[in-house]
Amino acid sequence: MNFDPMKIPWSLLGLVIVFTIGMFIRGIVPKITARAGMRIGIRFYQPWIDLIKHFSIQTSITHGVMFYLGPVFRLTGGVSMILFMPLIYGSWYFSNFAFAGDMVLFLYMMFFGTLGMALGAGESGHPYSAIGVSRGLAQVTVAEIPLVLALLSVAAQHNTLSITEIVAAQQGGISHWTMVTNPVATMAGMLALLGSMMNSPFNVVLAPQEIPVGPPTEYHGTFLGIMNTNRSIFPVAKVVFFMNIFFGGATNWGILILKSFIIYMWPVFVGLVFPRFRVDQSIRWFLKVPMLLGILAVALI
Amino acid sequence: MLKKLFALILIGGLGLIFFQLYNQRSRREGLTKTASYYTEKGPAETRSANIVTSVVVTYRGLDTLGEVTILFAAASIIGFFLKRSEKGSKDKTIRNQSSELLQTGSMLLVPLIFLLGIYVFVNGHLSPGGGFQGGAIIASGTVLAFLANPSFEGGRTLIHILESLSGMFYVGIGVAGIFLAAGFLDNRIFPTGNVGSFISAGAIPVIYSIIGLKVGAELSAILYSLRDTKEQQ
Amino acid sequence: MIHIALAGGALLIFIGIWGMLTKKNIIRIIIGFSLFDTGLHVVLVGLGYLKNRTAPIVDADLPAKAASSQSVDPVPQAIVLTAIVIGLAVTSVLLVFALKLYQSKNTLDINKLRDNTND
Amino acid sequence: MINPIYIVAIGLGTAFSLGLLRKLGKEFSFWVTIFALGAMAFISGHWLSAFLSHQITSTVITTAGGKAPFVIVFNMGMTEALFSFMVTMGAVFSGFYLHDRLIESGPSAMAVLLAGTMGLNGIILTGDIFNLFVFMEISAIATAGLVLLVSDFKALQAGFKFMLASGIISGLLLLGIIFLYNSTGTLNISELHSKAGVILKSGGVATYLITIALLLELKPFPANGWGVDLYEGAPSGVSAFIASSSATAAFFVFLKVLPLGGDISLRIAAAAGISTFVFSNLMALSYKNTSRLLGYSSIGQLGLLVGIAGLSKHLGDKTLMIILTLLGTHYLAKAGLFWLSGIVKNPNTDEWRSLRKSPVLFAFFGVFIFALLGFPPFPSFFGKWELIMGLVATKMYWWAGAILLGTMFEGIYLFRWFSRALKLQNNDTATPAVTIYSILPVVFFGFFLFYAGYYTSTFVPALRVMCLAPLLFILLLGLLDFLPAFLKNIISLAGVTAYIVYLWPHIQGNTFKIVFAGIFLGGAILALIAGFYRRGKHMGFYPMTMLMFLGLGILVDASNLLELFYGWELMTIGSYFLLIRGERSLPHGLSYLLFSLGGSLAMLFGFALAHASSGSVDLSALNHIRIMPALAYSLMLAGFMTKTASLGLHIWLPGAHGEAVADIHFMASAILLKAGVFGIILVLGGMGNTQPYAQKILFVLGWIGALTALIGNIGAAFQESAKYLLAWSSIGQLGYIVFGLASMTHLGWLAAYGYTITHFLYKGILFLLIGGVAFRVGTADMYKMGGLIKRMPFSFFAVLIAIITLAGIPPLVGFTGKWLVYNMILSKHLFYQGVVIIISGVIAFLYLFRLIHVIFLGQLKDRNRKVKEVYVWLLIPAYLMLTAIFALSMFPDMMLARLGRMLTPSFPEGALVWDGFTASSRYGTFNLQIIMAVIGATFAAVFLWLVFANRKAQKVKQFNIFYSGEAPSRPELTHYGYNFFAHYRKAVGFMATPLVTRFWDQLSQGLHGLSSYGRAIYTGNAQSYLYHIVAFVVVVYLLSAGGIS
Repeated sequence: MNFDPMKIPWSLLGLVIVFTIGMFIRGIVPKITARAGMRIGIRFYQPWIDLIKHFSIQTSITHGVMFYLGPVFRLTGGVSMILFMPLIYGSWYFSNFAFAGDMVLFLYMMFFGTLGMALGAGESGHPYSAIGVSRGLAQVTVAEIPLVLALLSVAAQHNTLSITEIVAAQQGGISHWTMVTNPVATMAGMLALLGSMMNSPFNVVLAPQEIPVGPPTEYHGTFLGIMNTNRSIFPVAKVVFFMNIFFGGATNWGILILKSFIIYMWPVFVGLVFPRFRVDQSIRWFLKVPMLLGILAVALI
Repeated sequence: MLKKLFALILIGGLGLIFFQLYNQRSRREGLTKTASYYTEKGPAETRSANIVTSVVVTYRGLDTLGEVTILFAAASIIGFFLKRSEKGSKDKTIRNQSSELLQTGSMLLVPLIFLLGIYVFVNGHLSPGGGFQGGAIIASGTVLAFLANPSFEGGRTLIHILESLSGMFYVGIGVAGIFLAAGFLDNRIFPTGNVGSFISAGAIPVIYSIIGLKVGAELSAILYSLRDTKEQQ
Repeated sequence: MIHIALAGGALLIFIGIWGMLTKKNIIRIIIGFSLFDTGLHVVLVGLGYLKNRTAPIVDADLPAKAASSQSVDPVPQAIVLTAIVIGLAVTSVLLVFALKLYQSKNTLDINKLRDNTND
Repeated sequence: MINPIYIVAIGLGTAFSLGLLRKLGKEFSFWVTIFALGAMAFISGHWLSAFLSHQITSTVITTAGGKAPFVIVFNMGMTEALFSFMVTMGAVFSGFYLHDRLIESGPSAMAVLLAGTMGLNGIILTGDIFNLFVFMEISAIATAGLVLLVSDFKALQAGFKFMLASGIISGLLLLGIIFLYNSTGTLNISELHSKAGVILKSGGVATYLITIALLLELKPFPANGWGVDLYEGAPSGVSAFIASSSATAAFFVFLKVLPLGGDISLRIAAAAGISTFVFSNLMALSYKNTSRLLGYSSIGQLGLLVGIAGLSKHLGDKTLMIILTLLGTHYLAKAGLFWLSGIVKNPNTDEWRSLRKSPVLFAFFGVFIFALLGFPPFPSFFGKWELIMGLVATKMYWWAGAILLGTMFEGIYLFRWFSRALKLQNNDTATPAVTIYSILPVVFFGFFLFYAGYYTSTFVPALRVMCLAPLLFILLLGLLDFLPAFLKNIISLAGVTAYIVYLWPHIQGNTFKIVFAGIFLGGAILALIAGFYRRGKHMGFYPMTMLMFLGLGILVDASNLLELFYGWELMTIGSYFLLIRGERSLPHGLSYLLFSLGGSLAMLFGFALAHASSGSVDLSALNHIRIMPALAYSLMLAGFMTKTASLGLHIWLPGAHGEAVADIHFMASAILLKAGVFGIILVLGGMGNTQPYAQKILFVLGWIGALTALIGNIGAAFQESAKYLLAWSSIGQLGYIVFGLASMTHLGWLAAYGYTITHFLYKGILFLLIGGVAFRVGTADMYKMGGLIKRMPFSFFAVLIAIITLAGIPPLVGFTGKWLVYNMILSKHLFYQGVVIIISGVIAFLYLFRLIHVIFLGQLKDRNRKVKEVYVWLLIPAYLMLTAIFALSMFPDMMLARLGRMLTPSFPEGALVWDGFTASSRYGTFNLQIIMAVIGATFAAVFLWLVFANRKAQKVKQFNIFYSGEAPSRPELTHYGYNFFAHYRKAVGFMATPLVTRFWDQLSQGLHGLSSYGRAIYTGNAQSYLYHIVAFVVVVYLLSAGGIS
């Protein structure tokens, strides 16, 4: 398949929709968690307000080129992930640039933003940034194990790495979904998802409630605005990816919103129930049940 | 004790080897091919009445040259070894002089012993005996001289000159064989004469005399070196 | 005759080796070597002996023509002559070594005459 | 022709006359002695040259004018002439060397030397077995005499033991001789040879006694305590004489008499010889006294030769060549080493560091050591090669294995000695005092080793002359070593360029060779460009660098296994001397050398099996080996994997590379390791994947690759030193390559090749620049750096790109490697290994981020505020490689499609299909250009937006950060860098436990324990040694009694 310039506007439209979904979810989720904690919580449009605020603050500080580029890398990573993702199955308009790559591209694209972000944060010179990165990297190395095993299992099951083709193979009812045809892989994958969604018990990387730790420590104003934009895109991209791999994909925007919302809520709910792990604890945890499930998933192919 | 037991076992093992050796030996009635050649052709070729001498000096002359060399090497080693390690102590050991009678008597005997030695080696091609036997007799004369007079110093230089000269002559005669006769140490560089006469067998008596002198000189040199060793208290 | 010579030679060899392997005093060890050597010489000569034959010297009793049929083997005799001298030289060098060893360590015990400075 | 009897006549005549010349002074006597020895050497030399030019044939020279069997004869043939020449030349030079001692001891000592040399010549020339005995006694007594040139107790007791032992031995010999005469009726050796039937009937035991006595003269294990003590106790010049001349003669006579005993003697010789070789070298492990080491080594070498003589039936007409090369090398090298030990004086191995103060002598020290161990270009290399080839071809596997094991033992102590001397501090030692007398023999023998190597190689048809030409160039560089570094750099560049020009027509059209030639020689050019940053002279660097690169060049150019091995060994030597240049690289350099040696011995055995099954040494011999293929391929793989530092064989790498400086690190990691990949590709290409054994090997290999990647990357994450980090990272990266190759699929090999190329590029950048940074900062410890992006922006950018490529993050070319691995895993269902590989890739992020963050980001330290950008000479090659990365990222098909075309003939299935820039496999697709366009456009858009929104942003000071109201004032407090992954270590640190290191340590301790245990034999007690001798005679007799008629 070759590049068609008409893809560009449609892809951008898809991006905007995804972004909107992301902003929406990010408004709803704190509300739900607050309610679960017997609090009132924020307004669901609070993320929009924050975003406008961040972008309207004129920052006049930079720590250097890499610091400057960090958020750029971050957002580029998130946006590219959407652009390489077939959002709506069967739709030419919203299949984006999926033909340029496959599952492997997606997996490695995830690191593009992470690495750039980490580097940018690094240049700020703040030790907490570096500590956060170090924790995040350590955690991701093990969270990837069940994920990779699960994905290999699914790819072997469908004999393809192409996301589009995996979705195609799941059409025709729930009984064709990977969730049903390969439940062990799905379980392993979903457990792996917990590790990358920055929710408790695996959110020591950012440690959101205490002193600001993690890559964004030194970022503010427009920089933070860009990163916040990414926060509405990147998780959705991941969720959509899981939806495509395990839950039959989506044939229209409604299904997409529904499925991605449900998948998004899974780590949120887990986070509500379980307290936070230290990094070494979470590493050990991933090396137990999730990894065994992953191995089982591969073994059953 | 264990060591001795092991030694016994080992000797037993050697005994086994020797026994096999003994069993395997060929029980010949006549001479070997080589020996037959020596006994048949030896007297004719070398004109030496003593076949053993012809073998020792001519056919297997290189052995003999080697053997002289060994003696020479031993004497040299003992010489430089003892001399060098004694270097530190210049003081001469004072030895008790023996009685006048003994000294005089020995002075009488020593030349006679030397004469006997010379007789033995010049007749080596005719009778049992030869250079080594003669040389050994000469050296026994030196022993007597030392025993009778521990500070005996006579002939030291002569010994060294003899040692060198006789060796060089030996080699020289051997080389002469290449030019004048059929090969190294060939005895036919001189007229060979008749078997049994005193002047016969070509170079054999000459070589045997040289050997006699050489052996006598070497052994005496060893005796000198040993005599010069300082006593340890 | 030959058996006696060979057996005697072998016995001397064994005694010599016994001395070399068991005696502590190096002078005795050298004597052992000397015995060993002598035993060899006896065996050498004994092996060349042939029954009812005479020394290989041509004279009135042994005409040159009869030499090969009536004399003993001259080769071992020639060899033993050389061997004896060699043995003498070796023994003399050994004795000088013994002398020097004694002078440097004041003992003749072979167990004490070794170099313990090996690392 | 001059009658060889004059050798005897001159020797003896001069010896006898020295007594008369006493008056003329000792110096005069000395020169007369040397002159006489020279004349003796001239006689045999002149026979030798006549034989070599085929003017004459072997001659028998009779004495006493009689007929041949009845008088003593001298035989003069080619071998006799050669051995006699060697013996006498050894005496000439040892005599020359012993000048001071001979003068001290006087003419008698000189006469002893002359007599001894004459005796050795007689041993070689004589054709009479009793005469042989006489000559042996002469040389024995002379040897005992020469030992006494020094008069310390050590020499005394050594000489005494020697006399006693040789007394017993010659007694047994005499007994054997007389009984053999009794049964055969002759003493003439040629005649004896023709009487095999008689001997068989009635001379078996007698022959046994003769054989065993001559064997005992060669000091077989364990009846050799007296021999070792002799080597140790004798003055070094005399030891040299014993090791070279006496041993040569003794071996020759053994060779001459051995056939008398028939098969059983051959078997005894083989068993006794080889076990002597193995055990002497094992025993030597626990000693530090150099004379003793050399003694064990000499005994071992002679044992090897005896063993070869015993195996001569299997080696056929190659026997002589093998024996001559090994003996010749031993002769030259051992004499040289003993002479050197006399110069160094202190017998402790560590004290040889003082020798470094005379670099020429030290260079020869190295030459001798490497020659002894059979490295090219020395003769023993060819001998060792033919030996193992011959043994394996005749199914003598155990013998071959034992010989290789013994060589390994020998390598351990010789290399330990050498490398300690090379690296230990020597400020406190005095410069060794040398005189013309001590230095000339060493230099002469050292140069002659090279010549002998060249001469031998002219007899080896498999070795083309182009394998030798580079050595001349290196020699030239060695001679020009006094020039400043930049001139030598230019010369080296010219040399590499010339070699490329030569090589190009040979490899044109062969993608496989072009890839590796590009890495090796292109890498050489880059490394040499980087080399311009060096100031001063940099002695010794360039010859060794070129040795490595040209060795690598020969490796690529190799048309057969011998050339391959030749290049491999040259490269090993060169690289060792590069790696050892680091400050604390002593133990690591040593372990590199030992692993390399072990690896090349394993390879040698593998090659021999290949040769045995195909009958040729062509590279095609590697295809489908039929004889013990599993063993053959495993050994070859193990050999090559010592260079790729695969798991189990990797422990040398971190230290060796971690201590190297920038451009050496680049050569060692980015280039050198690929030599192993080259070899593995050859082997796997030959092995194929159809046979059951091949599948087993590939399975294991795949796991080794995967676990290597894992352990390497985890290891890298925990390093504090940037260089060690990169070194561990190399281990991991090579693991990917091994894994890819082990899959034996199109995609796997494509990935492996891709990794080989890209690893060269990105690791090249990292090694050069990180090395350069470490050089500027003065430390490789990352936590001492920080914030260097401000000082070194160009380095930062290049490192950043390299890291992105390494991590496999799109859109750069590294991604293709990851993508290929995924596809390969799916196609072969290698899920478990695959996950390990993939996760290793993720773990790579840990150390990559740490590397760039802790060095370039974070807080700039006060002491680094003034550091300059990395040398421009390091940046130039780095940016060249950076350009290559970008080019490959834009046009990955340039690399991958071409490689694919190369692989299709061998792996037709599952090839990557290219449609424009879209590559697709059975499972997926990628189009790196579209990916790059999308990412690039997004990046540009976001960036422009940010620039617009942030147009007023200004740079702020370093400490202008949010820090809980505190104002941090010291960068050390706010730079998070030390123990960066503490939590990770807590969780998975157990995987970084150095189990493999422990394994090798234990093995080494075990070996040394065994060796010390064996020391119980060597009590130093003369009487015990007599026991051993007698016991040896009895036990060997009993063991072989059935065979002795």
